[in-house]
Amino acid sequence: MRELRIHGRGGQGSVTAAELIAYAAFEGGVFSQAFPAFGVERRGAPVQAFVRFSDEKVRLRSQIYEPDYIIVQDPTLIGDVDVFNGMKAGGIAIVNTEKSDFDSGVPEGVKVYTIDATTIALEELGVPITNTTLMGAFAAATGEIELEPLEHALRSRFSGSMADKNVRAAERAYNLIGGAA
Amino acid sequence: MAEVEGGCELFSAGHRACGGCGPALAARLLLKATGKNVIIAAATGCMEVFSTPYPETAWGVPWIHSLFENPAAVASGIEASLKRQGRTEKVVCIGGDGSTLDIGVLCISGAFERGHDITYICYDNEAYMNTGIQRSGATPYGASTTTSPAGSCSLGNPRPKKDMPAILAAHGAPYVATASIAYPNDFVQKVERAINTPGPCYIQVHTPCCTGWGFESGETLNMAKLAIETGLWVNYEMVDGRVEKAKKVSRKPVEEYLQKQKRFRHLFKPARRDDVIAQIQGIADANAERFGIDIKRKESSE
Amino acid sequence: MLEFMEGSHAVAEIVKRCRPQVIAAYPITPQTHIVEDLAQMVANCEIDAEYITVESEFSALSACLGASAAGSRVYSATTSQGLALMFEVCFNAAGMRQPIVMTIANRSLGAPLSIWNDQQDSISLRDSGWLQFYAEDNQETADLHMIAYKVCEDHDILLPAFVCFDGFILTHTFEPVALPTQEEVDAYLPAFNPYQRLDAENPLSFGMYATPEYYMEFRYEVDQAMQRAKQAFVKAGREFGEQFGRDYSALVEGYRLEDADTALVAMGSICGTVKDAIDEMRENGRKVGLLKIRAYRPFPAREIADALKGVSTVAVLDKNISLGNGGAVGTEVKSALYGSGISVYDYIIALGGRDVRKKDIAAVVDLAEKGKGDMFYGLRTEVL
Amino acid sequence: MALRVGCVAAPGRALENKTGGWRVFKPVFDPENCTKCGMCAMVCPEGCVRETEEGTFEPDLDYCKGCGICVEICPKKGIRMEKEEK
Repeated sequence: MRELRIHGRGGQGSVTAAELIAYAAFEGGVFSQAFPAFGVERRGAPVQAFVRFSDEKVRLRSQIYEPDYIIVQDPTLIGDVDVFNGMKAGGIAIVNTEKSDFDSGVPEGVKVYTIDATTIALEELGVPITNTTLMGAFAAATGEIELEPLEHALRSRFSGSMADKNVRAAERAYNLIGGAA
Repeated sequence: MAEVEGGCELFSAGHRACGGCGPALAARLLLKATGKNVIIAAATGCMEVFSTPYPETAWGVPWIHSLFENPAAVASGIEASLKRQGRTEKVVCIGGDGSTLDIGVLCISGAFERGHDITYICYDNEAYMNTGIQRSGATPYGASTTTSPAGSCSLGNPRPKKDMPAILAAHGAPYVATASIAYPNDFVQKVERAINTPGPCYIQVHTPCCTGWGFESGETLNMAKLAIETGLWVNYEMVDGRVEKAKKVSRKPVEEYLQKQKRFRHLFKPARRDDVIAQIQGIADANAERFGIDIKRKESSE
Repeated sequence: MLEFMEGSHAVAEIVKRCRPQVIAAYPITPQTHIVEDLAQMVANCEIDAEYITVESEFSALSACLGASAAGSRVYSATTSQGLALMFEVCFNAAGMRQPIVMTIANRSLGAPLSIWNDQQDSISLRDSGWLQFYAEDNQETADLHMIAYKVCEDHDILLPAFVCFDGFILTHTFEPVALPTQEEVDAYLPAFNPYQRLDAENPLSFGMYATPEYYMEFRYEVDQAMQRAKQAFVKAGREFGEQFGRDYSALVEGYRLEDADTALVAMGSICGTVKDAIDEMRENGRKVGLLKIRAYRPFPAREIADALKGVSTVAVLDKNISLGNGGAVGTEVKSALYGSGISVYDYIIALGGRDVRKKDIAAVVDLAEKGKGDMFYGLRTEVL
Repeated sequence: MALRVGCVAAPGRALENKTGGWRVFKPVFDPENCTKCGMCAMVCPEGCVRETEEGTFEPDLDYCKGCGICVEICPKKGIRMEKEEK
């Protein structure tokens, strides 16, 4: 079983990211499970959301303490929250930041992918909502989900031009990170 | 008169109400107005207790009692169910003043705000009688009850009656009325109007209680009449929140009404409490003013 | 066919297919997605139902009582403080033998106020006469709703039921669920056929009061119906298995219990974490098993005793506390095992949303095997 | 008689509870003095004032509690209360 922990702030769509990543994984033939860190997601407050991927039915109900992957949606979180807590060697971190040489606090043996998802989101969606962009980055960086089921998941939540924009943002991130993977 | 086969009424004899019970008469009159095609949702209270000791129910129509507070919520469910089944029974709640004005307000307000097609009948005997005459929100100013007793430093109930008809009219109820068992046909007609008016309707019927108020059992209807003739009870109808057809009277002083009831005896013995009697007269005068019930001397002499 | 959805949505979908005629809903975290989904279904004419937006939980269940007595299948959902507000109506509905099915999105009871999960709310109503079923995951939650309606509406039973699933941990978790189609649900759960109803053509008085001459007999009748519900559940659970391939013909369910020395006993979603922990412990040679209680009322005492025969130590995980007397389930399991010689220990765990990890389960097993129990597990002593 | 499920009962058995024994005074109706207005029957809380063949009215003494409401309502004062010999 592999585990993803998403770090964001209330209102940034971290919970939706978890749901759609898990849905894409399910569409790709994997048993998956997504749940928020239950509590009061107030706008701006640090929140977490979790995804599990497994080849058999996921039974475990606890939160995620030793993630294989993390997504950090908001670089300002790094100061407040120990986003890398519990990560092991071989883990993959996707961090939304313009600083390509980002390395502060990264544990030994964890591979970091940085992406300026905020800029991509502004260009594609017109709003700095980075969750769908980072999904594309996650797909390319980890291979847990493919682009086609990700698109299917996005179209299950958004429709019309909104869907097209989000799919484009995810694809841009996928290709950007794919190049580096 | 809707009669059930075998001559027994829809509200049958053999119930356990005290002799001369106002609410028992209200129950009989209610079913005369509704006939058989009705479902009654009742609150805990005197009427429920004196009419349904298992297995001897006095109700000849479908009747359900759940709790003290929830007839209006139960009725909401019944109305929704009947609508879904395409059935035509009228849904009528019945509760005493304690259930209606105090503990059941939450459920009634919800049901009225949601606009269910139900009629709520409150039999107002002005205190919690089943439990032994404790004060309710409908107990009149100055009346002595076991929880608002007169005493050396108490004039009895320190608060005036809560104006429930106005509260429910403010919910947008299409038809709200007050009635009295002193005018049985008027009460029956108002019930007929209410059950045939779509939406939530409310009737508060004055049902004096000989045991609780302290008067002779035969005087129940006289007492109800006197309440109206003194202006302490006004019979009126409110259609879409506006008062119509308030019953006009040539008013008598409240003292005629008060002195006949033990619950007001402390206003006369050991010493007269003219100050409190005046306050009660003031309440009657305010009612008369608000509802315009006074027949002008000249008018009444023609 | 597996679909991927949130637990609350799975409940709304299965409730829709159970064809309730009247739904009374009052919102309370973490149940809200259920009643919101149902409202949308009603608004899109996906369900032929009246949706009453009551002003309180007290009225939610009162409205269900009225609609059920008038002859409709009904539904509501609540939790925690809302269920507490329904306390009086719960006892009333069971005594009046109304087959109401209500989802409980389990959540702790204040004070202190907590929106997070434990099972204090439904367990605190164990004396009310409501059947109580607890689901381990969202699949079982959905399935138990169909089974609950079938058992409740059985004319030999005629009792209301809670279908309990853990607030947030299941209500807000997305995972694969297989939902029967409308035709399949209709085949399993026929249209509502009330035993008796409010009807002008056949007037009856419901909810009369009982003098001392009758009261005890009525309570005995409710208890007899509760006892009969054990077999009714097993039968309905077997029929469900035959039609859908997921068997529920047991009030309790063992996991790797056959050769276990130590057994954990638990209800609800914690069982998933316990199973993973057991697999790890088994890999380290420790013979540990789990007995999951699916039906908490009627309490399956005999079934528990039979299932735990070969075990020497039992650790009961109680996500509740009967203040002044330890965990409710622990107390009842001890009474079920009275005279068996088995050492039974009770652990108050995961109250108010505190997370439970596999290592916590292993730690409880260690404690039990050392004879240390009847305690709170995982207290943050630094805050005491 | 087996209990009905859920404390439910069909109507009719209230009549088994004859409340006539409650009264101290009983009403005596004077048919000569009756205008057949029926008010006594209308306002009797027990609903036990019945119409006779002649169209006048009389109380069903199995149920009459002797409250006296009919006495007060009768427009012709055609009803009087009489001590009940027990």
